[in-house]
Amino acid sequence: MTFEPRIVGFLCNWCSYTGADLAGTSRIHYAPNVRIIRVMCSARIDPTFVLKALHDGADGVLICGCHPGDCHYSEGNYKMMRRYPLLKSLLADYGIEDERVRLEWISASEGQRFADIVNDMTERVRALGPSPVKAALEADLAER
Amino acid sequence: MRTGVYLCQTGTGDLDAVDLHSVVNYAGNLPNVEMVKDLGTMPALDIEALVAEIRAHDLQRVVIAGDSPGFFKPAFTTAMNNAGGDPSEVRLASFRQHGASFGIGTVRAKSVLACATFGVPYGLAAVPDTTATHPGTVVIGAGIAGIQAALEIADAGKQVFLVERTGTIGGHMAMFDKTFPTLDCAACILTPKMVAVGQHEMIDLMTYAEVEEVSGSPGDYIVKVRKKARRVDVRACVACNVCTEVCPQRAPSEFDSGIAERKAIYIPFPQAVPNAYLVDGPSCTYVQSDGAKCGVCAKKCPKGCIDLDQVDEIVELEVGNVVLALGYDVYDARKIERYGYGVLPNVLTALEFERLTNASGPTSGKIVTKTKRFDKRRKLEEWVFDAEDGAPPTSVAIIHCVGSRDANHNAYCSRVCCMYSLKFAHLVKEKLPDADCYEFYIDMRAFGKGYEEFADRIKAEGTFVVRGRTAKVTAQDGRMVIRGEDIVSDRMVDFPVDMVILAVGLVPAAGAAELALRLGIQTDTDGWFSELDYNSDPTDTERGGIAVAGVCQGPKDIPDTVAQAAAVAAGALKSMALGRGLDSRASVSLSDIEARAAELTRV
Amino acid sequence: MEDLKIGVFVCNCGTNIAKVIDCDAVIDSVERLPYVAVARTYKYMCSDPGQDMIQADIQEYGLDRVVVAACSPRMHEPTFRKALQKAGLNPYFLEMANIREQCSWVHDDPLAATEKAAALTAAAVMRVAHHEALERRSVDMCPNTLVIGGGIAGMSAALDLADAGNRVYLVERSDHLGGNVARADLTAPYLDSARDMLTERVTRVVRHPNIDVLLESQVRKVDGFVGNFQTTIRGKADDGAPSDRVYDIGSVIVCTGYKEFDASRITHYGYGKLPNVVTSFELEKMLRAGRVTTKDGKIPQYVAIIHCVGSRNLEFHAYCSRVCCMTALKYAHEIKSAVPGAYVSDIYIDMHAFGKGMEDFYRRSSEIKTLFLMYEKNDYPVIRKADATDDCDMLIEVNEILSGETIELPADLVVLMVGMEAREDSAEVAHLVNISRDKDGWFIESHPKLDPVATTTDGVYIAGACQAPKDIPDSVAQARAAAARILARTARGRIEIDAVFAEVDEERCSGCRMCNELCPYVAIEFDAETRRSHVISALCKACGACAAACPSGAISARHFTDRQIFAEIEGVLA
Amino acid sequence: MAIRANPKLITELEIYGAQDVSKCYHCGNCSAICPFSKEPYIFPRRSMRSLQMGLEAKLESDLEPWLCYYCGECSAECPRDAEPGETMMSLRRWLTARYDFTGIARLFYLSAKAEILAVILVALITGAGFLLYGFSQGSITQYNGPDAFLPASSIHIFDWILAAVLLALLLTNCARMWWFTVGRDTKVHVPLSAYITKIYLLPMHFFTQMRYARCEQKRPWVIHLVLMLSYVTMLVLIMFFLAPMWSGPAIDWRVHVFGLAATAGLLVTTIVFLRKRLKKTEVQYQHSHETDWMFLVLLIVVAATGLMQFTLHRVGLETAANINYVIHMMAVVPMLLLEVPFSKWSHMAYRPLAMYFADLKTEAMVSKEREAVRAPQAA
Repeated sequence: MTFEPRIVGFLCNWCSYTGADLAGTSRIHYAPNVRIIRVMCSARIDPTFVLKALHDGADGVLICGCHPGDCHYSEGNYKMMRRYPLLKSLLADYGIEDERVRLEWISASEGQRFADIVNDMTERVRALGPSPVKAALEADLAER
Repeated sequence: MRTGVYLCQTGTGDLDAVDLHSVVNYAGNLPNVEMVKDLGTMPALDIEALVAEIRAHDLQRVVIAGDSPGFFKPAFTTAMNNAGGDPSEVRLASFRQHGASFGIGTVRAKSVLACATFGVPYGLAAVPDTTATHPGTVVIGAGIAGIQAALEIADAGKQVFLVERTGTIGGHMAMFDKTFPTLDCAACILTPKMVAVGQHEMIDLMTYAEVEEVSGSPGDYIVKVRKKARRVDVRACVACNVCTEVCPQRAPSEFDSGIAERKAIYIPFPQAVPNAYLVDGPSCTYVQSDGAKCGVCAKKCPKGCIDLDQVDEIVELEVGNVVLALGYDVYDARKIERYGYGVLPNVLTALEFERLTNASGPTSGKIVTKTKRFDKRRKLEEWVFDAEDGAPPTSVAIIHCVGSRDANHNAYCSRVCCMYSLKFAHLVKEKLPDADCYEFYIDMRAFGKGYEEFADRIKAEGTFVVRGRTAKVTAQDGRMVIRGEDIVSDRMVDFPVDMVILAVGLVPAAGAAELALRLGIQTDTDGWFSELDYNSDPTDTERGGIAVAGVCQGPKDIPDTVAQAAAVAAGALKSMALGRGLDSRASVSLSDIEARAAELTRV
Repeated sequence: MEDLKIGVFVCNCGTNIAKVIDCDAVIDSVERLPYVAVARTYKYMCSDPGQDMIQADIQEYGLDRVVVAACSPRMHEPTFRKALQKAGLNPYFLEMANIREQCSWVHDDPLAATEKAAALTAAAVMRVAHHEALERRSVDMCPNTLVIGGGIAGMSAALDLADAGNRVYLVERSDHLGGNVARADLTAPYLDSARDMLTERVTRVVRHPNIDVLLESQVRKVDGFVGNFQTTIRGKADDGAPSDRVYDIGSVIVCTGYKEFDASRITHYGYGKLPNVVTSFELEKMLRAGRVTTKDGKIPQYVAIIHCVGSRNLEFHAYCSRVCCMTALKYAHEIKSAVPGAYVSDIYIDMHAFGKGMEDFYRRSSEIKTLFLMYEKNDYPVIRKADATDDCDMLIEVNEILSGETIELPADLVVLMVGMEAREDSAEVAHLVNISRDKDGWFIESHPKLDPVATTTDGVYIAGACQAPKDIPDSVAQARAAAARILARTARGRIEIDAVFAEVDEERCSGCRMCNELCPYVAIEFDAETRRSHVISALCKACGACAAACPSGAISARHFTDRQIFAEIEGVLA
Repeated sequence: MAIRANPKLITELEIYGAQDVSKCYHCGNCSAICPFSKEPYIFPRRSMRSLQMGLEAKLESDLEPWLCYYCGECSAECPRDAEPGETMMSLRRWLTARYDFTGIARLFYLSAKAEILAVILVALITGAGFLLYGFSQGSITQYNGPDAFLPASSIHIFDWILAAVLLALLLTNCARMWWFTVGRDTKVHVPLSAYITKIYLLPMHFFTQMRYARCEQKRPWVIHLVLMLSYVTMLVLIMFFLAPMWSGPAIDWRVHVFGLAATAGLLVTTIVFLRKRLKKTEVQYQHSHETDWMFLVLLIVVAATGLMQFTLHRVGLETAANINYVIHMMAVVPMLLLEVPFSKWSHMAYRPLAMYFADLKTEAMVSKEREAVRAPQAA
């Protein structure tokens, strides 16, 4: 059977989460692999959340916020934008593939876009296979 | 003070209700008035003659009375100065400014004139008494203006009845994709407000309802509202969509401004508030057949919240304040045959494009031209938008001032078209970078905060901004040819395009005129509601406790609308804070005004 | 953690959820989770029987946490929170799992959908275990308001507030009220009397028992937070010596207006050198005095009006000053009236006749034979002295767009329509009340469409031309809007503060002050003594940016704590 | 080089009928609607612009006013009611005055009185002259024969003299027109050869008025064409075919057919135009200048008396015929002497000329551009 990746999605309450709801109300179907966690603003997303998710067995992490300029808190998404490259470089050091963690801007009217992104990411992560973190941890356990 | 009164009219027709003759006679009997002279309409004023007259009567004050006397003031000020008098003693008695273009014309004109001769501002002398004011407020129309006004008042813990004609709140703004100049998405801004309204404990939301009648007096109005039969229990409905799936009847979707279809039972759009369905009588088989046919939705509804036999219901609301936020309709582009709207399939109105480019629209935001398709049900060929089959346009023309700034249509400027047209250009360029995009304009009215910068940005993005209005759109081998003059580069425009977007102007909402009549408030010559004073009181009206917000008072963009809607709340909250609000201006009698004016001159 | 009792309620939403998701399977999977005391499904949880069921179970099983797996929390969270409240439970002990919009409606494979629904529900269960009881608090709202600026906007706001019975301190730098409007004689587009309007306003303001007009005064300091500010105002006392006084206020409205552009900065116009080149305000003076003449007292035959002086260009200000076009047309009419037979020309870029009555006013201006010449942005007309042989004093060279010709226009008097500029003290004022300015120095509203009068500092509002160029009606509307905001709060007497906001654990705070800079609402204050930061909950909007950024993890965002989100992560991946 | 604006010109043009030009806000609608508006001759907007700013020299050298047939579309669709069509008409009147070196045209346009007086004066002189001459020659009761009141032969000589004078006046004005519009234009040089090779355009424009046919409504073109052709037919008949008729006893029936047809054409079209101007239902007939009336009145009188003339002497009322003829001449002479060179009628000559010049200039410009393109390649 094909590998079904597990992806954790952190969505800001005002644009992205509403956009995801719109995908639902518009009955736009997409891959069931993303599990959504709601935060008030993408600026709330602490890099440790991402690490935690990967540690606990997520194969990928999707971060969504309002489009630049749209932030409900005027510039929270810019804060995320600045934080993101640091996070990526950190992950790179851990040897985690670039495509496993992804930042996207989704507005409240972009239900379709949200669905497309979820599908696309699911495929990419599926192609990558299970997260190396998981394997590493298991190996680690085996040693003890 | 020895005062001379001159009557001068600009002849703008504002004064049909005023008996100038009796005004002249009245002026003659006012204290201190040495002379009264009617100079008629658009007099060519000879300043030297005026100087002589001022000297002859040794006038210390000159009052110019008329529909818009300001147009003659500088001549008199100069004359006064040349005659050695005090130029600041030239006073205006503007009948138009103070609402003499109304039933009470003559009396109003007299009182305005009286104040001017006393040298007292009319607004200071003609202050109506306060009346006990009921704490409730009814807001008519739930577009962004109505929503804002309702929230502002309700947040103060005051009861608001929000009456909306359609099945959902949100108005035109809910249909938009992006909003200029920040390009943030309309839904992101609006939906939180809509949800807030839907959940606000102080707002009694009445959608699919219309105001039948408003009776009573300032501070204590009885508003009769007809709750049209929605045929769906709003509270019970969970928007599960089963009814729509089974419904056999289709009709053009109002929310998608007709470029897509909806069922006879439908929800205007996914984020509608209330998030519940409604049955559109005219397109419903069951309703049209008086219950003989169909009715399948009612049978299939899992919560049994559909009652197809429901009838209209009349409710009476007792309120102290009435807020008018009727909004607008767009100009009917069919009236301008030269643009071929309704004949040429790919000539769109602004609202149609707004839906076409909207991510939640029928093509989920894909900009395509219409494709021909045979409708089996109706047995006819029709042009429809199809995200799959539709080809993206290689060139798009946007025509400004459609129905605006035109003596043959609407003479006024619709204020928002320039900017939303520029926004369209941006959206086209964003989604179809290779497509050519042309803007044909007369004046680029980018006046607001960040607008001019936005206009510059659009030009930088490669949109061809052509000064010169196109006069014709004609079909030519599958495409359309537009003809116009490119004034700046001294050329004739004569080339083919695939899509034409008409920047249609704004017109007063259907029924606004009747409502104004019923409420006893004035409208201007274009049909927009008249404010109490253009400058100092842009939100109140002649009638106490009745205020106007948003476009129904005159075309406005969203920021200006929101500001004005909030301003309306100030008036309402003021009256609630004291439990008393101002009476109608007409309630102040001429004699009272004379007395007050005289008194004010003493202190 | 003490022994919790969690109730899980899975909604079928008719068939909306049940059609795709096996709700019983979801129940089975969550029943095994710790603390779950009861788990049920029901057709419509949001319906009254559904809510009754929840309340009944809370009583029966003594539940202290509730999870509802149903539609989007954006739809029914308030509904279920009310239900908990009715059952005597803190409303924040609720967590919803969105298994409709984000599950049953978007997935067709029942197995996968059910698995996801179970995971989301589990996450909710594990999260809710860490929920804390939160109370909506409220702070006092002082009904007094400080209005900075005695122009038309400031006076309008003051009157609305005072009429409603609130005290207003109206602070004005100069020795009189009226601001820039006081310099005008008539207003566009109806040529109504500006003077009458102002007299009416000023009279009402100075006579109003609830308004303290503080002329020749300046705001020195504004401390505190929404509803509870103190302001120090330096004014001249009766003896003339300046004195500081402190006032308690609940809100501030900034209406500091604008200043006119200095025309001499544009060399092409020779303002200051050519005697008969005047600014719009200088012409206004002439009109008020009834003496429209050249410097040497002659009656001008040719009058030229140049638009967009300092506005809409690269060198000075990119923005449009919004009012000049109509004012220029007003002058065209006034000059034709004051000097019959004069030839008036308007040299413009675009005619911004956008508002009510304005297009008609433009038409009228053409009808009285005003000559309109159009020039390109940044391609300034050039004014030079005419030769002795010419029948005019000056000649204006314009690259006229509508004809494509370079035109030489005769003029005896040239009027420069100077644009609006942010006042030089705007930075000072912004710092004083803690609001931000855009690149042009205008104050920034909290949101151009959602909230054009509020600022990022709660309780501080802006109105009139200090936010961006505006004409009188728009300024008045904005001023009244600001007043409405304040009235809404004073009407309630207290300000409700959302229970969800950030908190600083002062034990762990290192006093690095990183959060102070980060907060867009300046809600985090640094206490110099304790060398710790703390959150002014009244100002916090709960975005959580600070919590994410705090290097020592001292800041926690209520209801979105690290612990809660970690639990949720564990849940979705369990 | 900058051009001096003259804000006063717009007031001067009011007398020529341009009342609303100041209302124009330059949206370009009129130019876009006009079927003739084509580079390099884009109008009416540009002409309105030059007029608003008082660019006299430019207006004087413009051919555009003559390229407009006043179909009225632009005025009907104008968003500001600025009457572009009427403005072009007024400019034609103004140009007619400009081309005319005598200043008579200007006088006529500026004062209706002057025109009427002049017409009456010339009419009276003509009448008096013919009567004196007639009585000196024969008896008023005699129409033909040796004792004829007005002998055909001498009348015919008079016709030729009149024609000569008329031609002289017209030609000088046309020459001035050429100088203003083509001759002194430094930007475009029209080679002599072009004048000759393209000469056929002149008669073509004159007789077919094919451009007019491109207007949206066709009727005005037809009526206009009929009037024009009838007029010319009459002229030709009188100048070249009347003589043999008088001399020879046998009357050539073809001449009569043409003559009657032309007269009918004149009468019908003139009446049509008169009705339009009175009814004012169509834009282009709403603003009539005094000269327009004079033009039509004279024309109808000439046509009517001409027809009467034809019948009277055939039914043998010779005295009446003679008197009628004098009246006929009293209309003909002022018409030819005053109206044709100095007033509305001159457009018969100016318009085809303008189109001929326009074509030549366009040609010249195109070839000049071609040169410009070729030049760098050569280099």
